[in-house]
Amino acid sequence: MARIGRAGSRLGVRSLSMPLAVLLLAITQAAVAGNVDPAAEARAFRDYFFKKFPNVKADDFANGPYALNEDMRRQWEEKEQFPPYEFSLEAGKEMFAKPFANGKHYADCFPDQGIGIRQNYPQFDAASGKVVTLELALNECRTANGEKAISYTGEDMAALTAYMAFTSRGKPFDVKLPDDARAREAYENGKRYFYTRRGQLNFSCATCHVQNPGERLRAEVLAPALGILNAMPIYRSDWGGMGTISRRFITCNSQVRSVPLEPQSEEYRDLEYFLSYVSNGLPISGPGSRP
Amino acid sequence: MTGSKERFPITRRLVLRGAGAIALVGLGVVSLRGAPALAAANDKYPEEAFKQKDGKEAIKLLYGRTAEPSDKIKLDAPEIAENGAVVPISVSTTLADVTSIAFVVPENPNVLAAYYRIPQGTLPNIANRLKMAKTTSIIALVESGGKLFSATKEVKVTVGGCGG
Amino acid sequence: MRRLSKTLLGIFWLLASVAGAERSAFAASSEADFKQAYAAADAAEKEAGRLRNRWLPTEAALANARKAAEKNDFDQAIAAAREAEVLAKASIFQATSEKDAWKNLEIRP
Amino acid sequence: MASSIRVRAIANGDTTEVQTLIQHPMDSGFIKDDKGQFIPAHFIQELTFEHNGKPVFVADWGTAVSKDPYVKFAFKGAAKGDDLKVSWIDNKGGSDSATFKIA
Repeated sequence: MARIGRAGSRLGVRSLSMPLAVLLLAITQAAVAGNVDPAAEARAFRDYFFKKFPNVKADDFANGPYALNEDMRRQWEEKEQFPPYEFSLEAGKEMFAKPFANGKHYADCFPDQGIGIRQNYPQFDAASGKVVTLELALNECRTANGEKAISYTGEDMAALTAYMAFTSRGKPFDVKLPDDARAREAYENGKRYFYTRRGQLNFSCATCHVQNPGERLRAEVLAPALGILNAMPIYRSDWGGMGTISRRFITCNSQVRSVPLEPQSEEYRDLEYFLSYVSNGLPISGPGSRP
Repeated sequence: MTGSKERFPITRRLVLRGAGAIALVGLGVVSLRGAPALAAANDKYPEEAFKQKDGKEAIKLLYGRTAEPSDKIKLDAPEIAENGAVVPISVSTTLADVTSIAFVVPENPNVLAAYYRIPQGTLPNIANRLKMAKTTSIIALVESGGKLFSATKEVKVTVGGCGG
Repeated sequence: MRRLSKTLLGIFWLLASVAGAERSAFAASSEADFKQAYAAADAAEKEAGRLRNRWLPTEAALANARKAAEKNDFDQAIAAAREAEVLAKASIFQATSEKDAWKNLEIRP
Repeated sequence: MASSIRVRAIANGDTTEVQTLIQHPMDSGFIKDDKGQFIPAHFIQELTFEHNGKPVFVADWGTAVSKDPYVKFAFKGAAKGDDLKVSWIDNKGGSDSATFKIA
């Protein structure tokens, strides 16, 4: 059974209360001693959400808040009739097909010509010892072919990843955690980032997306962490446009009044690695639209 | 979803009118008209109605009369808008001889959101996406057989979409 | 959740205003006082940066301090710098305590 | 640059359902940019659908229609393969038009 470290799911000002934190720490550290298996962790992660939302079908977690709220789901279904990301998707398709100055294409940098492979990212790259996200791979493809890198938070990167996600729709996330201490460390770092409180509001990613999915924060219904990257990139009404995973992480950080990290920083890539790994098996649904 | 776009051969023409024309419009010397075929229709773009800050005024300017509520109008809108910038709103009606449908959002800076002209043979059944600045009732107006009817529904807006 | 954020904000504002009250005990502030206050805030914020946990309001307070100093309003500049220091120290405290406390939220098998 | 107009027009018996999405900022004039300056109003005022040279639907829009506007309607009397001409004009004199086949 999945369980959460702190009893109950109330948010605590208590993290500021030192003695209690120390006490809890002592208890929980005892609990985590010993070997933890990421595959078992991922199962527990999924089970937590399945148990919390017994009426939501597993695949539906890829639709974020729309899986949890009927009124919002209807608004979304209406929008999906002619989704606002349509223009970006088309632009991405054109960009993807357009050759670089040297005559090569994005397709030459990826297996299967880049079609239907989004579910395999991020990947751990043994040569460099780092996590390679799809956004990073796209820019590495550009620079390897003599092109300038494009902004990780801009519309072009969103359009390219939208197209690549679209060709992978329905394919289950299949992120590999190879038997390599560095890969395991990247996963652990991503996990730690996910649960670490930050910013003036003292929120972690988990505060919103593990403890309170389905609840409203202002008007937004918080998405469950399970499947939260499956719909990326997303057209957010709040942005009035498309945004990448990098852009979303940066916005999340700002929302808790934390200074965002650099897009595709090690922390963000590791976080993406962790979040994708625990969502293995859930279908890619991107590009998506969100409030 | 890309869907059907490849299925339609697209003939395309993108025209930006000359600066002169824009200046004239700015001065209100000429009113821009849509496709020439529209000259056949009596209605012009109701410029003044779209500038109104008050719902009643806009309706009076647009129709020269007041509306009476009708249960023959089905107005569909979310209870809580996920974002005020994009609120899906649709209307359908069983009223006969509908000639126009309009949407008024009383709390918006300009209250008239959209005015749809319905020629004979077109169904009185419209869906669109509107901005809402704050929580307010949205009013759908249906002109039917020379009379004006309305339906109202409240939409809660916590993230305002006044133009966003 | 909203109540929680308000509570937290309240705590930090309280801390910040205590720092402000302390300042009023002094007479007219000089540029040297400001530089000292700013250096302390800046050092704390750099430490927060090393811990990858800077806060947006700290950055805003530092910017306010610089702006006020440019206008030679050193009372205001020192108040803002002290506020920034309090915020930066809170972010350091947060990062330090979270080094292990994050496990409290973890979903485990 | 691709057309700003996307249309799905599907005939089902005598009734044709038309969905349209248009790429347009629909700036209301009430929003400020990063520098605190109001972004001038820029919005489609009139959107017309014609079948056989006859308007079948005319939308008059103000500033409260969402960015990248969408509208759906249905009309009678068209058949599969017919042309549907769509054109818009905005408050700055910009315009676009395209012709689509009813599916």
